[in-house]
Amino acid sequence: MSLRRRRFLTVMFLIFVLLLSGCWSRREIDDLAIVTGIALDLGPDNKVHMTIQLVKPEVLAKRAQGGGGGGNADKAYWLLESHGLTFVDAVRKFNTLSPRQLFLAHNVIIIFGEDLARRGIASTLDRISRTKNLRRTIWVMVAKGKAREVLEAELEPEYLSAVAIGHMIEGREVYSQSYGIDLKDFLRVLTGSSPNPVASRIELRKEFTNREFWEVDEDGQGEAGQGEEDAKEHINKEARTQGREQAKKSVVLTGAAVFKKDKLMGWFDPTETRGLLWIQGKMRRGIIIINGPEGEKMAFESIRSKSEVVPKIHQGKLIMRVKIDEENDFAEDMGFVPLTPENIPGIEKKIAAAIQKDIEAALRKGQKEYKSDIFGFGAAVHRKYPQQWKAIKGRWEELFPQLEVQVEVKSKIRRRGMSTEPPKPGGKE
Amino acid sequence: MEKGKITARQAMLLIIVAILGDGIFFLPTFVAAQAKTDAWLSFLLGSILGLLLTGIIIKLGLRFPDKTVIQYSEELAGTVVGKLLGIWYIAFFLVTTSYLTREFGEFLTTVVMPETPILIFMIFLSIAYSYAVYGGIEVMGRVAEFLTPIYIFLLIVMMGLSVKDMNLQELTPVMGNGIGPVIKGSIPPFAWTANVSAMLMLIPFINQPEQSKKASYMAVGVVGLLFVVNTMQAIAVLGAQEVARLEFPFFHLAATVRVANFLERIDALIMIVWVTGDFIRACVFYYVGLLGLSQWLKLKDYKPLVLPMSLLLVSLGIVQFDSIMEIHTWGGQGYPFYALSVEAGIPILLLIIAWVRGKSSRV
Amino acid sequence: MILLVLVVFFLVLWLELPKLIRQRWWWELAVFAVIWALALVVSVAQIYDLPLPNPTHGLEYIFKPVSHWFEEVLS
Amino acid sequence: MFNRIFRKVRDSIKYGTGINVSGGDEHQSQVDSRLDNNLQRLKGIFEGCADVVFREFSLGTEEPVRAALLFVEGLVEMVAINENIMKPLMYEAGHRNPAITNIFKLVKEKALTIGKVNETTNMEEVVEFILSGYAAIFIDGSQQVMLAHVRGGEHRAVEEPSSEVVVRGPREAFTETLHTNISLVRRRLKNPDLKVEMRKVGRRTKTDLAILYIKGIVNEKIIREVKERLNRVDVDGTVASRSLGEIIQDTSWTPFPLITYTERPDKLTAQLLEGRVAIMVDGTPIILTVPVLFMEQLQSSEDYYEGFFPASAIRLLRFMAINIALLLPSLYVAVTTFHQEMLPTPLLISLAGAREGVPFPAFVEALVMEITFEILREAGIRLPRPAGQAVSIVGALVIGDAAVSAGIVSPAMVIIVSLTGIASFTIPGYSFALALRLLRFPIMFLAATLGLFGIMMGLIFLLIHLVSLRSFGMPYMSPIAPATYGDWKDTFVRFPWWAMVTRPRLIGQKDPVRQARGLQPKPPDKDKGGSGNPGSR
Repeated sequence: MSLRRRRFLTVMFLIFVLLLSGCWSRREIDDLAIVTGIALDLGPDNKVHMTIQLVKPEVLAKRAQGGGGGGNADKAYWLLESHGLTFVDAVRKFNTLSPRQLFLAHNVIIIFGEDLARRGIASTLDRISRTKNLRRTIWVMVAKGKAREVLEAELEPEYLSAVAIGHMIEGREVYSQSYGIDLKDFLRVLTGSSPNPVASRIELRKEFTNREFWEVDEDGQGEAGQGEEDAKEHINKEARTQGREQAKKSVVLTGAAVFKKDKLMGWFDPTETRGLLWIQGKMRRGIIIINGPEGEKMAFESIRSKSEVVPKIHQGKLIMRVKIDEENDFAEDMGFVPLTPENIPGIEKKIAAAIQKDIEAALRKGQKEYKSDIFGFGAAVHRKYPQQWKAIKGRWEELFPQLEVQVEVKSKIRRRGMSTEPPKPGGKE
Repeated sequence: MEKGKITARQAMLLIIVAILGDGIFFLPTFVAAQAKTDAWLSFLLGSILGLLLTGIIIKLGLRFPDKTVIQYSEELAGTVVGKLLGIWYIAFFLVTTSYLTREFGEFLTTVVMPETPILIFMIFLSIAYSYAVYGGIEVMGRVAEFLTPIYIFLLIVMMGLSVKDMNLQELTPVMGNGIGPVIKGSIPPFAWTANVSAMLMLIPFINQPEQSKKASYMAVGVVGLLFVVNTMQAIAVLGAQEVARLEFPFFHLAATVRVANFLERIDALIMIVWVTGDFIRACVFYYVGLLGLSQWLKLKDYKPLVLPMSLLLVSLGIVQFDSIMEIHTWGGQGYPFYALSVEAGIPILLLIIAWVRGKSSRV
Repeated sequence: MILLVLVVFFLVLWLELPKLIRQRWWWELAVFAVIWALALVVSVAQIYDLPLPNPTHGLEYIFKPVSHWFEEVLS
Repeated sequence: MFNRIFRKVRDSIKYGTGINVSGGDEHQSQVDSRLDNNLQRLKGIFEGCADVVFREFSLGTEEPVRAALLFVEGLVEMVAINENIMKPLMYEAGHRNPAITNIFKLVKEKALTIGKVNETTNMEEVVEFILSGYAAIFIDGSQQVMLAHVRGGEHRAVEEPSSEVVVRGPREAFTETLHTNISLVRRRLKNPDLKVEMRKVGRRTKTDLAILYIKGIVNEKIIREVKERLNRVDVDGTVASRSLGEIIQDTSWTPFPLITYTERPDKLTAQLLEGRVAIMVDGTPIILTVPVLFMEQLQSSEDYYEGFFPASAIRLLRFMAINIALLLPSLYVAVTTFHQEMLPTPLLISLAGAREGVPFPAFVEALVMEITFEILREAGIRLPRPAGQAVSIVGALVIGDAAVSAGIVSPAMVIIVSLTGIASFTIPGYSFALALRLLRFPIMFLAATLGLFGIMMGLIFLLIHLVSLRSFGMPYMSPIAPATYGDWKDTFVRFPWWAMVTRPRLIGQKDPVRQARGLQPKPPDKDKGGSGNPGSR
């Protein structure tokens, strides 16, 4: 248009050229070492021992093209280990070990070793949350034993164990015997008024045996929970389908790791985990097995649940009321009892009782043994009675183990699947 | 000097982004640090105060629908006081532009490209707003008309995507610590919504000045709504303590989005929101400051000043702060009061004088 | 660095000066020159790490007490 | 600065004033009454012009009057010359009484069987008319010259449009002949309000030019602006409409077309009806229309020949296509070199695997491929049609495949580049598509250095540039910014025709309503029968 405009454009162009001569943050996609999993253990001298799983994209690309004959020769990942005084120190040290630049944004899981978790992880978490590229959607888990071993697990048909574990956590809701939490929620709980988070528990099975994978070593309950039995069955089935050559390392994702503040207190077994999930309202779907009217086993699948934690001050005493509303599908019947409107209320009561048992197991361990308010009772009090909370906040750790908890469970049976009655041999008379 | 005219709607869109621009990124941290779970109440209160201030600003502006505040402040308050008020007003807008330029770079170096020198971002932003301001108010109005809907749409999409991560119980207890923290926390949002005082300079360029009333109320209303919803969401998803702890809560809000294993990590899109928002905000502030300055000095045109002033602002932006910690401390504590002394103080003072002396250009 | 800065500054000069002179806007030219020189001084001082008065600190000096007073009133 | 140099250069070139007839003497430019003098002068003027025919003959038989016929071979219809001029003049005029004093009047009124005959006494005008295809008849003793309209000769017939193809819709395209073109429009607009103003442009070429508009709809400000700008044009000659367009458009400092060029009479008619002004240049089938808006570049005449749902969907598709054409390579470069976290993990891994061993950075890869693609496309256009297709298809396939298997580029890049190329073909406005193809490169450059931030900044600069553009006073980005929501009915989507009651606000503001309201189809009214729409306003 005018002379000025042209000059303006010329100047802009010149400035661009001057500015664009450098490309600061550039890195080519094939120069990246894509990290999919991080494992943190306690190393010697209280250092952080860090293991990362890195993807070999070329191997995966070859597999995708179908060539390469079998493709079992190369692993799709490699592991790197380093020590550092701090998390960042360890991360940066990888650059002395890897020809490619570490790229953390696609990380799926972060696994803490048991020893490190017991020592406390707050400082590590601080560094993680400062790191630009580490997402808050990564899953936080604690390994029973060494964390680095978990990354070595092989989970067919996935090539990357970390990604596979991520999928396992996402699929946990079908069975609901394990806990899953991402970094964002972990931090939210840790900074909230009941700063006692729970993380997933993961364990490496070095070899498959028919032996029970869950060792009831910690409280030695005589009566195994229903869920546990279930889990056993599940594993058996798995063993049958996967064939005999199950000598590979695989992992189990059950139970939960219970923290108090940022320190690991101990483990929840599947039953207790389910109890915790019921209380927190995070239960999605799970199998409940009861003894039916004729003594046979009946299985129900819980499909929907709602929980409410209501603190009440009754005659100057704080009482927690946990109310649970839950709906079931009839899943399986070992006997041949048809469900009728007459026997349903009785069965529903039995389901409620089974759930209550789960919850009580969780409360027993969490409240009495670990004395860790993972259930968020403190936060509930804070919400409902902010003024009183100020007074008892300091003493909460002493108050909590003595807290009276009332559990109310309401169960409903809604549907019965695709058939009306079990297939009784010989048919119905 | 400025022959262009904009519509009231364009002015509204300019003002909306001029407030939201960096506010939606920075403010939740400042506010949550004070009011914790009640941060959203603080935003509500701040926005209501902002609406009250809008009433005052519009009353004053419509008394002189064909003049800018720089022009009538002398008429109202006398030459000396008027000039002083004028420069106080102008300096605020120019200084804020300089802050913005710095902030813009800080965000991008922190979040997107840590290796790139901050100066690059600042220079790019300053070229962009210089170019737009050079084009005049009409160009800015049209840019806003084009970008603001996209901007708001993106904001809403990002908020919508993180709805499923919300834990509404994080929002309770409501006013657990009484109303004190809420009021304390409402100062920064009020200071931001008070940016509507840029209207004092824009009213004479709106083709139907009467409509500026509706436009300003709408702008502050929309902003208030978005502020409140955004803060509620940030707290519900991340927890109040985390919001107070995080450098850019809105960024993390978007970073937690996870839809069907496909739509993940949309945080780079946050950059689009940030860049458009800060760009328009800087445009408005720079334009108001520069036009004000040239009217204050009785220049014939503001355009010759565009480039040297942007050089000055960029270099000042570097000088003003040593670190992002300083920006945050100043932004959360000192700046809101400074802003309010200009944005609320000047219009209230002038309106009182106008009432007392019974002056208006509309006889 | 200093060279780059000078190039940018003189580019600005080259862009704006001819028009100002052609139109004989002397007062505008004066304002332009003052701002330009100020910017140059600040940038050059910045590059050579010379001590500069920080306007933010000035403002902080005024408004910090207000902030503290406010804090005390409401806590 | 450039301006100054240019001005100097321009002033240093002294133009000829075109046809030098008079030699500066005023009365010399008058036609002489003596035929010999006239012929001598004309022979001097047309010296070396072998295509100018001088035919001398006599009128009548008894007392012959000498006469001469001048025309340019090839520009005239020879049949008309032979049958309608020579024959009557040589035979019939002779049978009349030669004693009639005004032989000139006699010839004109009784002899010539030509529809359009002008008279003049000005020699310059005579020369001009001869050159534009008239036959000049000189009669000895008469100062007046008859100019018979016998224009004709060889030219291209009306054919199908080649650059703006539609599946359904009229198959006519403009030709090189101005009068044919005007008639193509006139046939569609049988209305005295369609005004056609003729003028000439070009000192040497004397190109005919027609300004078409519909009085009563067109915004007078625009028509005044067009005339003013055309008056300003002082060039040696204009061969193509584009060169004229570049002189009269608002600014040349933009890659975007500020004038539309069309070769479709139906499109032109529709544009005239919206209140636009058309400028036709003789000798080119491409017609200029002004003012033009950004969004119009995405509209094809096809949209109006399809139903409203498909047409709207296709329009939205094109909208996507321009984004792809402009941004896709830049986004690819930015995402793969700066924002890898944005990609889903499996995609990232497969992209990284595919790039394994590619020696160039993604930006260079993209640049090389894009430039190769542009070269192929250019070659495809320049070559004869059958060869051109072979070159573009085979070239793209072979080079793409070879480059991938040689490991020079990654397969993903080939996909990106071809997608970009194909997307840019969907844009109806050819000049607009060119602009986008051009702008792709600076944005790619920004993306390669600053990632998404660079793209954002590039787009913001582009936006500021676009909103500050004007086409004959109309904001280029209207109706988006400044927004006139009433006009959105024909912007992103195309509403059914009955809903488009008003013309585009800014252009056709003089007579905003274009059709009756309530034309939408209704079920037949049982009481009255028929839909009962008043046909007129």
